[in-house]
Amino acid sequence: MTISAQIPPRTEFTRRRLGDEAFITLLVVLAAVALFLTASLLVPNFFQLQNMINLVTNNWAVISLGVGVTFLLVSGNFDLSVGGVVALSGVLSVWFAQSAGGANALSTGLGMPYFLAIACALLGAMAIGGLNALFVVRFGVPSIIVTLGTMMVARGIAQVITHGSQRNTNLPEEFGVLGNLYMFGTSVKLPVVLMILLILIAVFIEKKTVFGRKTYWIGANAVAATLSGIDRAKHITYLYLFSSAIAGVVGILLASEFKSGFSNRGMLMEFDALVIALLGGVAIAGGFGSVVGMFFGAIILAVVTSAATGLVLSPDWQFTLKAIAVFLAIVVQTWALARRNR
Amino acid sequence: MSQPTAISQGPTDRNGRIARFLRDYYIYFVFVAVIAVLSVANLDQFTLFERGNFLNKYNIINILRVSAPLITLAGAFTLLMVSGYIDLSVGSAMSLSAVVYALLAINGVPFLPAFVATVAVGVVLGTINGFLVVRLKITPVIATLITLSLYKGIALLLVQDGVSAIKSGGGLKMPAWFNDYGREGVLLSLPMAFWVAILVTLVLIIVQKRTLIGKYAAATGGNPTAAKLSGIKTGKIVWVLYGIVGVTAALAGIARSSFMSLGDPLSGDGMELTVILVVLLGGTAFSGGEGRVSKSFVAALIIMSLTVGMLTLVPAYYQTLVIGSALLLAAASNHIVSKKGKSS
Amino acid sequence: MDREQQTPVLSVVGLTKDYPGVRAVDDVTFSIEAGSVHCLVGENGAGKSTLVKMLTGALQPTSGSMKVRGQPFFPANPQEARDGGIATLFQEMHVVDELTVMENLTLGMERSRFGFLVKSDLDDRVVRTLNAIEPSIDATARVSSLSVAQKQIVEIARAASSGASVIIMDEPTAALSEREVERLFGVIRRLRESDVTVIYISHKLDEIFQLGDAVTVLRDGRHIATAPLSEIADRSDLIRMMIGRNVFQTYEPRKTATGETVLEARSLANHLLDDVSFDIKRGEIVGFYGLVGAGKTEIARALFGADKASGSITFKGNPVGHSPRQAIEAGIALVPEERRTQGLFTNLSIRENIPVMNLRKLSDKGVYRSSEELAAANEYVGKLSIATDSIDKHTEKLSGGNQQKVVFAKCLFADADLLLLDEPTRGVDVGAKMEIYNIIKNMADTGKSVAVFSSELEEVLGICDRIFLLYSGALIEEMANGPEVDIAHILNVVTGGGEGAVQ
Amino acid sequence: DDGKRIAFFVSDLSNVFHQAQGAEAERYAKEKYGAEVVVFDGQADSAVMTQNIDQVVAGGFDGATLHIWDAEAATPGVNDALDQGIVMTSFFSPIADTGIPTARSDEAAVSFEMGAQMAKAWKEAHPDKPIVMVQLGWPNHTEVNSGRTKPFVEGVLSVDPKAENLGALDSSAGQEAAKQIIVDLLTQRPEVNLIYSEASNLTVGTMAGLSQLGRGKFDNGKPLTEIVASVDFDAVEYDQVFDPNSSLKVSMGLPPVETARGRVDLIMDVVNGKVEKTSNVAEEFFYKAYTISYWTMDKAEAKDWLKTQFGE
Ligand SMILES: Nc1ncnc2c1ncn2[C@@H]1O[C@H](COP(=O)(O)OP(=O)(O)OP(=O)(O)O)[C@@H](O)[C@H]1O
Ligand SMILES: Nc1ncnc2c1ncn2[C@@H]1O[C@H](COP(=O)(O)OP(=O)(O)OP(=O)(O)O)[C@@H](O)[C@H]1O
Ligand SMILES: [Mg+2]
Ligand SMILES: [Mg+2]
Repeated sequence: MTISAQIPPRTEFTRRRLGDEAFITLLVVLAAVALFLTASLLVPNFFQLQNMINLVTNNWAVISLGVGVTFLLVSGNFDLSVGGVVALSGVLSVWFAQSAGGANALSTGLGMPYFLAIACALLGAMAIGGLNALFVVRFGVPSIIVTLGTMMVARGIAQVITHGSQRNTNLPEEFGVLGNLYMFGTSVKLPVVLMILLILIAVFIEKKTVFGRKTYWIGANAVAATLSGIDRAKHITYLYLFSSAIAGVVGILLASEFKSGFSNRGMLMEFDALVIALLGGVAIAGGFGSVVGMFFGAIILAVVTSAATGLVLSPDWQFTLKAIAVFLAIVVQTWALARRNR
Repeated sequence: MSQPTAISQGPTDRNGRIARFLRDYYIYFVFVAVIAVLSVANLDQFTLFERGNFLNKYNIINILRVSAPLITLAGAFTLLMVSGYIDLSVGSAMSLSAVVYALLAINGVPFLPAFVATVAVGVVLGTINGFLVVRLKITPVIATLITLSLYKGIALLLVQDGVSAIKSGGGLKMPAWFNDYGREGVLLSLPMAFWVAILVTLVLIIVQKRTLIGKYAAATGGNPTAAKLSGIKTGKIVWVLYGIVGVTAALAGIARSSFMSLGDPLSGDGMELTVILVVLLGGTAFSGGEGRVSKSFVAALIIMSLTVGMLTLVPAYYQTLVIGSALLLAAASNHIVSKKGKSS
Repeated sequence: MDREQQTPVLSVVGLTKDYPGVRAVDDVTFSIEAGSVHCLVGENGAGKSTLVKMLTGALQPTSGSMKVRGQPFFPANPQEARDGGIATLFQEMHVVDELTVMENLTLGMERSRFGFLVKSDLDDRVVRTLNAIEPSIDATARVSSLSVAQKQIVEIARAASSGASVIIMDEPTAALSEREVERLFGVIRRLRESDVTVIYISHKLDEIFQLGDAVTVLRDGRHIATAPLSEIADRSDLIRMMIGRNVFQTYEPRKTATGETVLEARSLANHLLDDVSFDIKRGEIVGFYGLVGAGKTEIARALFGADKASGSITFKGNPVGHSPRQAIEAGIALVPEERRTQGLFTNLSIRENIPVMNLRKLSDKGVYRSSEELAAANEYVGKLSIATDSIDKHTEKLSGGNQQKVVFAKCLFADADLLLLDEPTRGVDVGAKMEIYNIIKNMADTGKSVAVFSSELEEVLGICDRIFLLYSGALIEEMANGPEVDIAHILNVVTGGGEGAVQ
Repeated sequence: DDGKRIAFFVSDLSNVFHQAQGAEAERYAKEKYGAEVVVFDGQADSAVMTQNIDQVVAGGFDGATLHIWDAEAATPGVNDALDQGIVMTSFFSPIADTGIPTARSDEAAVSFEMGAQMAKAWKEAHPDKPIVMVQLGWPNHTEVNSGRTKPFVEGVLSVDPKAENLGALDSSAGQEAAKQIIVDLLTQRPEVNLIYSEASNLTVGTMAGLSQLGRGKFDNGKPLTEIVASVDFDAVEYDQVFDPNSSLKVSMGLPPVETARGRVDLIMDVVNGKVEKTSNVAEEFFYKAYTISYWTMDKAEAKDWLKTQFGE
């Protein structure tokens, strides 16, 4: 028998290879670009700046929601309530702002000054976030059940307030301003600018702050995170409040843009937000993913819808095309990640 | 030799047993409570079993009849979720099956062959899901969102442009028998579709309790690595379960299609959410491992009773709020109770 | 034994397994005789678990071949391995919480007819085996209600009753205390008598000498030696083969510290604890010793604020015990019992694991400083000799012992004044154990306090200044450590025979 | 009499028209007949509509006025109800096989007229620019197709047979979808100039999309880039249709008050024996749909119409 006496030499590690997350994000970006170029070949007039801008401006709402949803997913929690919150805050802002003496129930509101009305509507939205946090953190109910429930509760309240329909009369002049404010003399509106700001802030939080890090740790292993001194309850509560606040603002802006509080607004948006996050490489089990990935996940879907519209395809084809595009994007991701980690 | 120390039978044991009892049977209490509330809700206007009140024959028949698709789906969906997987495409698979079944029927294929062929289509749809998830290793949520879109797209493509569903017209006529399966009372005034739903549920209860598939599904959902290292072919189990869900989606599609006398490519829209609602209400763990077919069955009855029962009681726009609140309350009480049961 | 030597029950030739960047098993050749207990030893990351996984079909070798009773053997999955007569108890916990004990015991081995489960003699056999090791476990109970050790026992019972002719056990006793270990040995010996071969992996060398017939030593993935244990002179001989140098294997108790009291626990009680009070002094190492379920983990968790307990806990004069966050801020850190579920972020890299308990040190007004994270990771990987090719390696892919070191590093990084170590060296090899003991001692020498919660008496006696003996959630006796401690007395106390026992 | 119980079906309560209809029916039935009206929401879902029919029997109703998208699906339920002696009538779609009386509104004529008016206006202003039209709505919906999409296209073609029709785009997801589609479509196909937005909530999205692209404007009654038509004229559309600088110029006025009363009256007429319960060829009663148009109706008249029909 041979016994070698040397101890393996220690090496200092400094170089960091491209992390899995950056890798996936890069892939998603490439997939989005490739899809855009393909569409440009197939659809007349597709390759133009305005069309690229549309991809973003058309989807500001769902991308904004995606930010909150992504953070929660990374922390290992779902938020399916955002679509409902969009409807709720929009309806509330209208109801609060409608003047008091209307001809019928749906044209009679509380007559609050506009800014008080939207502040209260935002509070209403965040109450749903608080409810999410309460059930998830305090009662330990799985987030998917909770947020499915609060989604229905939020939309349900909106439906009760609008009798299942909408409120759009008796509104003060300034109600339509925020959602229709053109910025810097371009065709870009305030909501889109806010979305871009939100993304920048989110990326900073995600990459550079302790708060962002904690989100990953909680998502990777909630028990270990708690035992490592991270206040999980507080963190998850912040995330839910954060997500519902975003959804609340989105709802208020949409209500302002369309000058109506519509109880079916944002229907299925929670799913769109989930899909773009997953498409952007966020792991459904938590602990992995990025806001930038989510953003480009949204772009992938937007390219498909936009191209289908340009071709005036019937909805039947739209569904099929969307399925194929998502399938390809996901297969490439899964395959590339597996190869890399083999 | 001294008594081993490990399991301490504390004074909390009795509380624990009560808690466990509550946990195991809570869904039945919820059911009874819902029925009771709905039955007394408009006693001021109608007496207990009178037409107009909840507990009248017609109402009960209606509820059970329209519950058939949901009941059919809930059991298989429960098993799939117990194994830690999910199928968001059930609604679309159901729509596609409804369209296929109606297409066959309207083109002169007799009942039995049309029925069998549609079920076969269901198997194929489920198998495709299984393939994406097991072979291509795509996250179940994504994989089945893809097929949700795909199956719906195909269902829409199978229906002519400018028409909403497969129905009589353009020289074709739905055969007279088409409506019987989903509507015509065969036993206790309830149609075949309902009895098939019951049969499916019973079979799945047995599958869950008495067969390898049932046990392996729980193992796969509870601890996939352990299951694999124990020599269980988890991929195969999952694949089979997706197949079963596909079959039930087809059965649900046939029931719905027959009930409505048409092949509507949107008839299953949103069904995935309803089924998830039901299965979660029944106490199935989203993360897998836990869940009972029988409880999902009761949960399906609860949801359908609520939706139908409320129709004449309150304006329709209260429905979402009531069901959402019910889900939250049920889930919270279930989890609080079951946690008590565990910590004892 | 000579006649059996012609057809070894199992042999491997040139077996190699590559992971990206690592050769975990490198050209290993040896064979195992039938009806023997064959031990597999080596440092953390030596490749033992990887070797086992290849034998059982959980992993496919990169190259090389295996033979069972002379027949080529290439299991594609654990089922095939079991059909070939090889059953395994894997290193990491593999029970299904949602199933009952009984269902777990038969998992994957059920008898069935047309897919329906049927009763069989297997059911009796598994229960008999379970009772032989730990009769208190109720076969109808849900596994989720069992403690870590009880789960481990369920797994052992399952492997032992599988009816296989070769049973592999990867660190079965890591979570067990003396008493269960003894019972387990009884079971293993009985298996050997009925001509079953047991491949036994453990870092507890005493067990190797107690139980083994032959031993194979691995180092850095390479085969160093295979020899009958009778040919191995003593522990140090074996250790030298394992790590290529000598380590001191006797533990010198330190002189007892006399600093001021830093932690005071008074009348802790909850559903597992019964009026527990004690003090911990500055610069002191205290040990908590007791059987499985005696309440060690529970005390550690209560001190750390992870579980609620009535009574009072003060640390340096301030009340603690409400939340882990509060504990960490006050200067207490915990190495939890179960590294994979409670300690590690397995999907994250080593570098991302280490800083989590001391974010203040790495941040500036909430902004995180990644460069210091890198420095910290490098420092601790070096300090604790964590065997890895990159600090960006996911901790999932580290060997068991190295994972434990990462958890340890995480806690050291917290710069705590009181370290609570729950089974700190579980799954750690002898060399690393020494390193960890040295770290513990150094910390105490610099005025920090350490509490060790361990089910290894050797460990407690080796490093602790004072020892608390626990039985059934109660603190029965406190004793100073020293050369004249009475081991028989200790064992008597922790099994419930102590005179001070109160109810 | 002792107060009848009437089930009043609407296809989708989230639509303002149906909302107003339901409210008026409740009020009117109580006032005129002392009857109780329960509104059933079809939730824009055929399956729900079909299930609801069976509740007419179970819910102890004396009569029902249905609004069902698929007549075939409704037939068995209607027959069951008739067997129980319940009065059944239908709205919008005849349930032919059952022979129950039907109240219909003549949407097709209005759609045709709107198409013709728009085409004429465009040709007048831009004789050199060929007409390119598109519809936003429910491309696969049988009734929408026959009452809105098809006649609209025919109306346009009746003026300019060379007009190009891009077809109908699916906007069933609502106003945000409509907006998105308009933005995408007009970026890639800026030449589109006649847009039929087949529901008022979609029109909100359509107009928002147009404004985002810097379009949607008229120059003092002259079309610049496109002309838009809508359905379900309401208070919000009133301002735009009669604004000489907005490109929304025509809308189909469905009169909720008139319709609600008509539907209730029809049921009561059957109850009181004035109309046959069933007849071999189902009896049809037409209710008027109005063409509210910048070109053919004056502002005061439109205001008046709104007042009588929405009670504002
Ligand atoms: N999935 C994996 N990917 C990459 N490397 C791995 C993987 N699993 C194990 N390794 C590496 O293979 C080597 C051998 O690991 P193995 O688990 O076999 O060690 P071991 O001898 O069982 O150690 P211990 O006593 O600590 O359990 C280690 O260097 C480890 O980092
Ligand atoms: N008899 C038991 N029944 C249920 N759970 C138990 C039991 N014993 C222990 N546990 C669980 O396991 C954990 C450890 O318990 P405890 O502190 O009593 O054990 P210990 O002395 O650390 O022994 P070991 O860790 O070796 O099991 C506790 O958190 C407890 O929830
Ligand atoms: Mg190992
Ligand atoms: Mg312990």
